[in-house]
Amino acid sequence: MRKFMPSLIFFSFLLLLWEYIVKAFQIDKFILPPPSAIFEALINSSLLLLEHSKYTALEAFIGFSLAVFAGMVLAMIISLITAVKKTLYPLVIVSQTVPIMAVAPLLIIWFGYGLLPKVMVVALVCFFPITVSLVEGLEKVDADVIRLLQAMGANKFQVFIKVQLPAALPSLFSGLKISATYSIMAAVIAEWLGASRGLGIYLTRSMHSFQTEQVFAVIIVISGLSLAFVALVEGAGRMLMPWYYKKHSVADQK
Amino acid sequence: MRKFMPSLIFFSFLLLLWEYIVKAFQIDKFILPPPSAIFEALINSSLLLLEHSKYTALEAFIGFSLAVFAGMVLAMIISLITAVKKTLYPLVIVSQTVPIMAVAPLLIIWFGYGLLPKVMVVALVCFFPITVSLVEGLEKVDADVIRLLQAMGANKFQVFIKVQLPAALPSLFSGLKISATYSIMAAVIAEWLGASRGLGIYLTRSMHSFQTEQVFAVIIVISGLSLAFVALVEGAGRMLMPWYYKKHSVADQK
Amino acid sequence: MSVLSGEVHLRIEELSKEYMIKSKQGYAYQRLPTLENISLEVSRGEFVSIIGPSGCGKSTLFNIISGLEKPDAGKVFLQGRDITGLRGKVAYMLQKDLLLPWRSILDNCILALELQNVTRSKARQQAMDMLRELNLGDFSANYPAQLSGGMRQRVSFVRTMLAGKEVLLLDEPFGALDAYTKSEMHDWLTDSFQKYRPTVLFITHDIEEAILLSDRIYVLTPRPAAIRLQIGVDLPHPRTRDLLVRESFVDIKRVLLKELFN
Amino acid sequence: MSVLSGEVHLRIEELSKEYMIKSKQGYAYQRLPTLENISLEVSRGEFVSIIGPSGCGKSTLFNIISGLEKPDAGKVFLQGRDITGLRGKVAYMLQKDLLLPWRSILDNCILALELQNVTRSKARQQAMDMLRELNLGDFSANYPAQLSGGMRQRVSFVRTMLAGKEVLLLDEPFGALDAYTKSEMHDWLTDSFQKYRPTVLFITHDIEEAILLSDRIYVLTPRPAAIRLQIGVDLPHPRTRDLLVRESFVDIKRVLLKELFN
Amino acid sequence: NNKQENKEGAKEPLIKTAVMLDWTVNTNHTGLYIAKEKGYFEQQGLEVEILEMGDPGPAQLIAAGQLDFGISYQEQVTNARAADIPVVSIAAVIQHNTSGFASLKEDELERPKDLQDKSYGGWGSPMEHAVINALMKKDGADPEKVNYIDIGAADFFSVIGKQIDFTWIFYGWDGIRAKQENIPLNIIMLRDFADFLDYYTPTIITSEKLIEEQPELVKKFMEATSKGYEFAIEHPKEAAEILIKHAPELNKDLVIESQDWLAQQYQADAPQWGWQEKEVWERYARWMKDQDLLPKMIEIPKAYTNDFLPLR
Ligand SMILES: Nc1ncnc2c1ncn2[C@@H]1O[C@H](COP(=O)(O)OP(=O)(O)OP(=O)(O)O)[C@@H](O)[C@H]1O
Ligand SMILES: Nc1ncnc2c1ncn2[C@@H]1O[C@H](COP(=O)(O)OP(=O)(O)OP(=O)(O)O)[C@@H](O)[C@H]1O
Ligand SMILES: [Mg+2]
Ligand SMILES: [Mg+2]
Repeated sequence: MRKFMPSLIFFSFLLLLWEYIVKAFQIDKFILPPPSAIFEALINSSLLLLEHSKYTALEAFIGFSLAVFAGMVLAMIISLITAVKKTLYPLVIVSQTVPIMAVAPLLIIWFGYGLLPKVMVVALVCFFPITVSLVEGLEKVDADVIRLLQAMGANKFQVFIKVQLPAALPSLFSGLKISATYSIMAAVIAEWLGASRGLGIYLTRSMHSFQTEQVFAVIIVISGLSLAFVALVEGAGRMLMPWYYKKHSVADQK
Repeated sequence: MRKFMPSLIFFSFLLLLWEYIVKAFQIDKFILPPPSAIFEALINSSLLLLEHSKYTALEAFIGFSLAVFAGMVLAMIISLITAVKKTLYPLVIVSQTVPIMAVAPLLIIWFGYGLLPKVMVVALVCFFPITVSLVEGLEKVDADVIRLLQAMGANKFQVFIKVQLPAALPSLFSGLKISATYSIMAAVIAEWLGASRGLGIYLTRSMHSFQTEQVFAVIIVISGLSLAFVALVEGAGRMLMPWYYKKHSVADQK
Repeated sequence: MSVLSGEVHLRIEELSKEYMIKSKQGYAYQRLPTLENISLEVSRGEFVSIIGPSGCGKSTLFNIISGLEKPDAGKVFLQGRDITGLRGKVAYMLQKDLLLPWRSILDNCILALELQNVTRSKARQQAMDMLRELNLGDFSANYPAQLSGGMRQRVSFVRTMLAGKEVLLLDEPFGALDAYTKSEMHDWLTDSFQKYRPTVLFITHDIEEAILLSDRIYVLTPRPAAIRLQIGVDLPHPRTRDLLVRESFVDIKRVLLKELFN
Repeated sequence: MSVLSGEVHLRIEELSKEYMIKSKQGYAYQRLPTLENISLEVSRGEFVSIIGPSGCGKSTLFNIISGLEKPDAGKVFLQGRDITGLRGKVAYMLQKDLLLPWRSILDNCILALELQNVTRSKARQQAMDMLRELNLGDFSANYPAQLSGGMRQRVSFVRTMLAGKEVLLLDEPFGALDAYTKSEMHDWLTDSFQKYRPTVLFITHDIEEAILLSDRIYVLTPRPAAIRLQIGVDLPHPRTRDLLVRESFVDIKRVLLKELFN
Repeated sequence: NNKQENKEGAKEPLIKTAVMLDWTVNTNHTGLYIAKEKGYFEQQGLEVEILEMGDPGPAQLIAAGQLDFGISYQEQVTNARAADIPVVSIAAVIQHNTSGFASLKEDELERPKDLQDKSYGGWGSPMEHAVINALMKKDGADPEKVNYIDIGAADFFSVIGKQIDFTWIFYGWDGIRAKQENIPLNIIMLRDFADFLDYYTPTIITSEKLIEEQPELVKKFMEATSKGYEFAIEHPKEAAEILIKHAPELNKDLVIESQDWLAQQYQADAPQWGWQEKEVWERYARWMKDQDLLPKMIEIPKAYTNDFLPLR
């Protein structure tokens, strides 16, 4: 905690400066609201924000989970079956450049309204970092460890379960963290395509009713949710990979 | 090239399947156009697409360049000055969760509808991967190499120029590649905020006049531009870091 | 070639192996003969070292014995049974410790047993016993990253021995350790092997190490590897560090130095 | 302690050093005495080795001589001048080759010269000359990753010598090489140093290596390091591999083994 | 008088200005493109950039001083004024509200009361509830019995018939499109069932500040724009071609037929194109306030003006 003190102090200073500038230059509230107004908006609409957050978080969570599932399955198939790797993996890599935001409106045409297209937008956004990081994790396992297990008589599946998968966990989790970072934003964008509730709706409504301080408030909520989600993933990582975080503690200097 | 044959064959097969399904089930063209119609649209509007692409590519390029400049300067300051690192870097990390898409509309309120806000959206999107990857690259330099140079009498600046910077290049370039991947899409999204030309405009015009095949065509163009941009960055990397790509060629087996 | 003592445990018969490698331009292939007609024998409980120049084909030989690769010609027999190309018949240990960082020391040790479908609790019991016996019991719950290089290599030994195979192939297990740690490891290994008496085939670059640990030493030629010489080491047991400067030791060393460096 | 020959080049006077380290819980600090009152001398052109148990403080000693760290007490003199805490006065080489992967072999060699503001073309000329002299000229345009470990370590030597400092501190330069490559390196080093005759202070764990290369050897105690013994090596030059099994060599080895291992 | 000024002005450098649309370019915007293509803007000494789509929309940009003109609609202007955003409507692009609730002909939804027990596909704005409530109450039906489903930005054609019985469309675009696709529709036009819903959409807006500081610029802009729309009214076919020339991505047939239909709608029964009536502004704002859609009542005379329409 103490580690972040300088940042917090600096950040507070920035807020004060911002407040001062807005006041000193009499900047219109709808152009740039002062932090105090944003804070007020945050408090005043906290219930409303909570309500909307629930939907957005739900969409993000389902989409993320779907991406985790699909990404992991695909990554495993890719790394277990060489033929699939050769045909599919280059396509997966190239498809990262497909603009998901441009495809999203089509998703609505295909899957209609409701939860599905939102979940799919989130899943598409989250899918690539997860798949690519897991494939890379599975690939970069020390070849000698694999040879060791083979010499012990292990088959391909055993090598995969006992070595490749656990070895790929740190890489997978770095992908998961990237995905978690973007998942909330992806849900918000998906809501722009059509929804009746969620932070995306709150955001556009605030924007269109000229309440810039609410726009900032919702931006803060989105950041906060994203951070919380990343922290959750990080926590899961610490649970699943104690060895990864426990390095150098006993017998460090014998 | 031969390496990608299986993928290409598989992809062609997918296209044929798609064509067949659309024809067989008589799917409406505006719901899912067949690849042939998309290809036709691509040919028919190639001049128009080229024209729009020019603007989008320009926005992306300027924004990307700005991000490279700003990101590199910030990363260097962060890694050279410990106090700055302590105060600024946590903020940089946290600010990655700020939804740029939600901030973008504010940018045009502040900076008007010209090139500036578009360039800024692109720059914001590109900024974080570049900064973070360069900081990480600069940090993970082998401490012993730094000690060696210090023992030779090098000062902090010389260590930075002669060791840290070149050692961080591969990491920087992986950040640059990520940024390049997203830069075109960022420009397209920025155009949605208000523009008179560019692929973003083409995209919405097509979408709103029910010409789904044109939507697909522009998605292909966006992907293609993104790929080209990434390839350019990769090429620059090969020029600047021949040693990184030249590993294991002479004296490999003595 | 004669059997020095007891029953023949591992026998290798006229192994030959050739690799095909890409030429520099990467278009044509080129033959790389690596093993040439290698025959050797190891008796039960015997410790046999193999020394030879870098890249002569020592590891290739082990890869074939362990079944990881197939020879072009020749056969491998374990207690008279042909095991050429079969995996899981002998225990193999490499220079790097190759411990799995996500498993505790104890769970690293039971890896081979797990693959043989021994129940986990039984395997753990067995591993714990051996760790205790070799004074590693205190570390059983730690992760590999928490141990020093020397300790990790000891655990790797335990894992190899726990595989339950009677023949151990050790490929330069001390190559990455500094001279001081290496010396400690020799003492530990001599102790441990006295307790378990496995049949060992041991690759090393270090002549002193070979003499100190072995009953017999094979010297290989440069690539393609063939057997240049075998020499019995008739020194008293247990062998301590003092031996290094004993006349009889230095005599063997002189022979080996001469064979290796010209 | 006596000067063995000629003028004193490097003199260390009663160095002491203590680290403060965090205790396991990370709340309190704990004193870690590392060097205790170390004095030693090296004459011009002399090759002096330092051996001692792992972690006793050998690298710490070099860090102080090179100016990377400051001693708690004591001084370092170069040709009678106090250089305590000054950097860039001696050349320092570590176990890892630490070549910069983005520089060609030639440009790696001129690193120290560059830092001394020698013009690049002049530095390159000088480096090229030395590389040629030491039969490394063919590799000058290659990148480090294209060379084997042994070759890289040779280049690292050249870089150290090109720093233009008359005293070289070598910290286990062969610690990471296999026994065979190490032996080749000894020959190469003996040759090279015969040409340039630098003053050398050399850390090693390998007793044979120390005897083979040195004029004199200091043995250190376990941490905190103090000088336990110094021994002169009175063997004829050039020293070849045959020496290893010569009586006089083995005698010195016997003394050192005894000092180190009890 | 005006023309002389223009000729002199033409020699001076053109004044740069811009107008931002409310959506993707469509036939509602034709007049602007004609004014640009035919050189009407240039005659007024203006160089006008036409910007498409904006999130947050032109109103804020104009209020922030980043933009001179924009296309908006009466609801937005009313909302903006209620939030003290000083934008002013300076012309009605179309005289009457051309939107309505569309359903498939076979479902026989002909009057507001037919909507009872049906499913509405909307985007979840309180405005939709208010409008549907108002229409159905007037027609003697129970508005509580409409099933609201969110379809967001999905368009009419992709959702109609799939759990959705009716949606809100603009006849001039989606309605024409349905006609072209041979999908027979019933459309309950808002203006046919409630006059307070016959509001101006779209309208052209600018800021109070611009009106105060550069009234000439506003005047010139409206002069050219009016000419553009008047041309569109006279020559719908040519107008369509000009629009297609500037936005070739659009569906050509749709543009031509939509243009043809809109030619009758731009001016309709008004004295001249762009004319706005106080009553329309008044009754709509009053209704919004009554429905709790406005935080406070606005000052009607400040919300719009006919002052910048050319004398006809
Ligand atoms: N899979 C392979 N394909 C092609 N060539 C190989 C392969 N494995 C080994 N070689 C080559 O065969 C030769 C012998 O290799 P091997 O690893 O058996 O030598 P080694 O005696 O163990 O060497 P070292 O002492 O360095 O461990 C080398 O030249 C090596 O490059
Ligand atoms: N910067 C430091 N801070 C705290 N303790 C240190 C530091 N550097 C070294 N030490 C400790 O000082 C002791 C001596 O370290 P040093 O590296 O000098 O030993 P060494 O003799 O070179 O060991 P080795 O033979 O392993 O290279 C060790 O216990 C080490 O952990
Ligand atoms: Mg080998
Ligand atoms: Mg050391």
